[in-house]
Amino acid sequence: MSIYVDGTTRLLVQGITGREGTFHTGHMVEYGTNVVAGVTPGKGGQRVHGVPVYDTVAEAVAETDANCSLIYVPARFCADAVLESADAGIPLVITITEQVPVHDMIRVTTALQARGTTMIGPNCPGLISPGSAKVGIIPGSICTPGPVGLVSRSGTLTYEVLFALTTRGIGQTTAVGIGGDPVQGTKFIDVLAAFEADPATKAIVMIGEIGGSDEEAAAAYVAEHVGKPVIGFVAGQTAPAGKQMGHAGAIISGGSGTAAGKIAAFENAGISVARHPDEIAELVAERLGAG
Amino acid sequence: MSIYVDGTTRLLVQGITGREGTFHTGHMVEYGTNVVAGVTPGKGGQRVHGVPVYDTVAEAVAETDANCSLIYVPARFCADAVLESADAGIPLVITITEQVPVHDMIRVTTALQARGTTMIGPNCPGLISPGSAKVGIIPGSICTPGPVGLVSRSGTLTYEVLFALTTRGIGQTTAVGIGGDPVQGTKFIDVLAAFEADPATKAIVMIGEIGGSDEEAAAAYVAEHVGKPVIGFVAGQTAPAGKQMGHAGAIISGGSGTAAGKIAAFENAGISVARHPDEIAELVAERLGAG
Amino acid sequence: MNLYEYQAKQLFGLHGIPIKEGRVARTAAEARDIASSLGGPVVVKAQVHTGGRGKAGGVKLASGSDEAESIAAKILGMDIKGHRVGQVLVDPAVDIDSEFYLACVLDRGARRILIMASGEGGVDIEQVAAETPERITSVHVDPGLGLQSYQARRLAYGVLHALPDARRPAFAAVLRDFQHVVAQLYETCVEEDATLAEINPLVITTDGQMLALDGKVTIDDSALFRQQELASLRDAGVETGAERQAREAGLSYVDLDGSIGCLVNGAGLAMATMDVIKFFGGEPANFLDIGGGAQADKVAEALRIILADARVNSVLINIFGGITRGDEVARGILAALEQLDTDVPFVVRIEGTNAEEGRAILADAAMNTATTLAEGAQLAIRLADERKQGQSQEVVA
Amino acid sequence: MNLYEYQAKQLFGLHGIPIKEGRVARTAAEARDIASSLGGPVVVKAQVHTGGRGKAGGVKLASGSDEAESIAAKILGMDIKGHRVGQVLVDPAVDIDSEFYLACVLDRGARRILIMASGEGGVDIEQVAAETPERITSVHVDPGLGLQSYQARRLAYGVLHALPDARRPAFAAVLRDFQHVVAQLYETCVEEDATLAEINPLVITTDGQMLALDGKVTIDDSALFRQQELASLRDAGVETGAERQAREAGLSYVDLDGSIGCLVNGAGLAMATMDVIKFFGGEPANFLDIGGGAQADKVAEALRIILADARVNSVLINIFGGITRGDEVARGILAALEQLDTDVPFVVRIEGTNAEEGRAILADAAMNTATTLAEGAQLAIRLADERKQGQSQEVVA
Repeated sequence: MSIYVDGTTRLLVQGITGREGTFHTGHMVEYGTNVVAGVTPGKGGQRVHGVPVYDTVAEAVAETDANCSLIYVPARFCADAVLESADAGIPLVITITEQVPVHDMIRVTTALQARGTTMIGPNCPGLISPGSAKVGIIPGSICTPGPVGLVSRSGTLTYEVLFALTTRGIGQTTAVGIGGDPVQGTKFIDVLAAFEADPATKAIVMIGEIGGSDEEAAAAYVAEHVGKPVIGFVAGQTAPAGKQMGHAGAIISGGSGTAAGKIAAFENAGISVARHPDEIAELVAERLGAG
Repeated sequence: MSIYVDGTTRLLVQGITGREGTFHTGHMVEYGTNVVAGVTPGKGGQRVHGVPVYDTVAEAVAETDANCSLIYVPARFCADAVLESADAGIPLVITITEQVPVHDMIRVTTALQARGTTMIGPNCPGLISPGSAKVGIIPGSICTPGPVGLVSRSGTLTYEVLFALTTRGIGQTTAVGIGGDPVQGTKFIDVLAAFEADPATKAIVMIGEIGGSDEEAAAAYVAEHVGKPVIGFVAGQTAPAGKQMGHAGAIISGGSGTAAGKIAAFENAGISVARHPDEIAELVAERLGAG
Repeated sequence: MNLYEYQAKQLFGLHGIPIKEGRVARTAAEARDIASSLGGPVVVKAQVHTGGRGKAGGVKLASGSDEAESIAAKILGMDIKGHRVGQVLVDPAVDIDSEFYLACVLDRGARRILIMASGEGGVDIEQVAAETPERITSVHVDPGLGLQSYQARRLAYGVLHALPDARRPAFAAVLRDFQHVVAQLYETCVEEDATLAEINPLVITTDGQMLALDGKVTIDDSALFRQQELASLRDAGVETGAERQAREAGLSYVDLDGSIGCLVNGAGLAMATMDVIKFFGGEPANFLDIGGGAQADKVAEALRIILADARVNSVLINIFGGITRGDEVARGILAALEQLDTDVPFVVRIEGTNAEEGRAILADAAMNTATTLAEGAQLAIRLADERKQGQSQEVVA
Repeated sequence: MNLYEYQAKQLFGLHGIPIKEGRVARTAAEARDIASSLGGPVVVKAQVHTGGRGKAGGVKLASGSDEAESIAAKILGMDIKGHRVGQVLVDPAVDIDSEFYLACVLDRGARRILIMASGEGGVDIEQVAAETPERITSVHVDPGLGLQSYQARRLAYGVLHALPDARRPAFAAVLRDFQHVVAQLYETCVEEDATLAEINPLVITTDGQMLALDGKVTIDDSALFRQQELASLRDAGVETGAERQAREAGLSYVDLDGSIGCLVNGAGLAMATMDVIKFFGGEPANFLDIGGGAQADKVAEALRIILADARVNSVLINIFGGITRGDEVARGILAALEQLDTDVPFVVRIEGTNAEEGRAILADAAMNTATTLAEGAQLAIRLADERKQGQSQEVVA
């Protein structure tokens, strides 16, 4: 079992003919993901790794019944691409593109609410349900099927943790990167709810970072609604205030958004907090053993 | 029983201090409608027919728990007034104002969908559930409680028919004027569905007019979803093509929207069609007797 | 409010849609001057608010200014489907490679603007919709988001893929220009409060340019308060005198051919009143809706307009008060009768808000009254017939 | 990207928000000239990207140009919370009746712009929110609709009703002006791609005018591609040389005080790498995120920036490839090492996409490698310590 994507996922890749789109489509096809279509305006009729390319998402959906879209287009075209998929009736859109303007995402997330489309991202690594579908850029080689659900604001830190889990022999139901931007399509609590509802998921790893208050909201949600063991980590414990650490979202401002505050919220909610990433797998093993 | 408004309706009047707002508030209070608040910016603290006036809808709702709003503000402020009520959480907004720009109503109806607020109007006479609540300008004196539901695109033609029904001793559950504009918050089919679901309504009168294709859509709906007897009339059988007959919506253009087409659609759906307004009450009596 | 072709195209031009630089002429001499300043062959086009100009001989090619003058002389004053031609547009002639259709139109059912595009240009789009709907591509625009690039692309590729192979290269070469025109036409529609903004045909010229060759725009009358410049474009020429007078008084009035004047509040009731008159064998002289909440002066003005029509042999006043009040209407009737010396008989029916007060005010004026619409209509028909016969007898006597 | 007060207020002025006509000076003489051209008393205000200027002595009233010059001389060059004052704003002095707070701020949780207003102006709004939240009125703006009039009214009446009786008349008199400022501030926020647009204080002067007296604006860096004019306002002065160099190379870099240089892909992993170094007793010299999909030249530039910092005694390269590929990173490392002659030891850890290829490329370069982050961090700490000791010994020797 898994959340969001599995063997029934019929993936469409927007920006498939670009450098990254082509490269990662290859990896997804190789992993076994059912990539049914690609879209690049003006490149309709081409093929990339055997996947047919269309000029518009509407055509691609009409021809292939795609039910999930993955976005690699440049930042300035990103909002348009997300809305194109939503309007074509695609219920799940994964947005890898980074440096997307915040006001674009304000418009898009509001529009998606009315359309019932879920967006994950932007500025995220996508997600993977090991053994059945990889949608995005998380390396398949570091994952293996198993009982742990993982959700993270960070990309490469997620890989780090997946690698440690897999190395220890602990597999995953699904790993979801929600992205590090200030305005995200999907938040921690959405993914926590999905993991809580997924019978195959026996423990949940949540990787936060400094900035905003989503970790605090997630902690409150865990305390009230999540019965499964949750293991947490917060990156940026040593980050200075007022300096943006990479992500537009990762900044301690006005005394809020600190790692200390988030860690305290996690602990108050009964979440096991790792002191550094290498400890996460250890804590997962403990909680799984206990559970 | 009735639809949309009844004894639990707590009415707020936007534009209550204007000439029409004040006049009709008096009639509604006299009729027994529970008018709990009025709103006119800058006139907060005043009273109109004993009804307290507030500067904003948010304040009025906080103080009075109003659950229905009636709009008399001038056309250029109408969109803002509807959205103000919707944002304050009011689930039903009745818009009397006429000559509201079409593009304003395009924006507003889309926004209301996302907020779950129902708008009736604009350019409508409102509605009345005889004996319990009058919301708008339909004269209470011409109505009486009873088994007939009435829905109409026209204002005064509605009064004509209500008067005829009442004179004949046939009462009404609710009479709803949906307005004659091209873009309406509520359409025939919405009201037909509500009447079909209302156990007290035993027969339905539907008064259409030339222009658009809502009567045709309603006829298809009746054929498929309405079990109760429906009596119909279409105004404008003698209207020339290409000339706008009062309402912005009442125009035969490009050969579509004719009375003949609508009457045919009604007849095909099993709706009893009156040849002129005075026949309507007669047909209702027949169908009620038969039913 | 409908705009003339030349006004529609000026609007397109203001919004960045490519148009030809022609100008409008009211005389043949003006047409000559314009043709000569443009140079080369021109097209002289009748400016009227109706379709089918071409078939009626209202659009002609002229090789130069001499011919432009003689053609304009023929077209000016021409009657096209009841519309007198008062002005012609003189546009540079264009070599057309292919024709397309593009329009933003209010979709009442969807409550949104629908953008339709087709490779079948220069023909009646309703016919295309009926016969070959697969040749029309359309998108609805979310008013909160506005037109998105993907929607313009979808229209562009939709048109492209529906074209026969031979026509594809020419359109493929201007795919981006087409998307630009789509965006600018939608901008026109929203910013000018249009309920219709149509380019038909939108052409590709033989030298590969996109061009709006003919256009039709309908402006929402309710929005004219914020479109002052457009309001000033209203062309009084197509209205009858009575229609203009009524519009200026805030009345909704349409001239008809019968003998029974109608004064009614509400469009639906006004139409039903016409219907009933016809049903009982009479002929309405007009549609007249005094609107909601009309006060006495408006009612008086309405009566003046009706009585100015010599064909009117009786007047049926049908008022069912809601926002309109019976007493106000009654006062308006008395005010009008004080000023106008008329022997045209009146049938008055007032019900609803303040109806009793209204009837009381009229009680002394010794008017014919009716309680139902059917009764009122039949009475008005009889009175009109009697007056007509009386007049004939007078003439005979 | 944060704007200075004077830039923020210029932006407000462009969007129709009333501001004073002061100008910015980089020398005391310039301050004198501005004060003398303005006439009358002025306020000299340090322009720095930090709060608490007033307490730090960075804002002073001057009675005329002489005093403006002497005050500017004192303020220029002053250090306020680690920020050197390079410029002062010289504004005409204003007689203040009362102060208000108004801001448009990104509400990450709601995914919308939140507009907050309060009668408590000129103070820290977070303190007001904590202690007297009833004195703050706020509305969220639907991006599809934009700010509606009722929302501006709601803010206006919310502020009015929360004011003590004595302050109400002055605010009631400018209620419409306030609503206008709300609308224009929201316009500023959206059109300039701001995530914060704050006026604090927004004042009513003793002669009843509304005025934005101080302002703070943060522009979304991701939107600078469409805000070219704003991008040019970026003040290089507040960045260190390395930070500017990194930004220009498209790297995300923050200078820190430690001895271990970090080169990481991904913000989260970069922060975690810092955290781990600190956890094991080391001190990171920087935060450096090469971003997703970095190619060899970017990696090489990143190494150049790190090695230019003399405090760096070891470098920890931690790459977990996703969109970034291990082989590209490895090529970048080799390219940098070819150009730079350095004895700083490297610890390299590469996992994920094309990690094996990357490790193969580096195999010949005889580098320290690690398999886990903890192992890599501990090794980098040890190597840095050794090198530091070695250098000390060299110095001693």
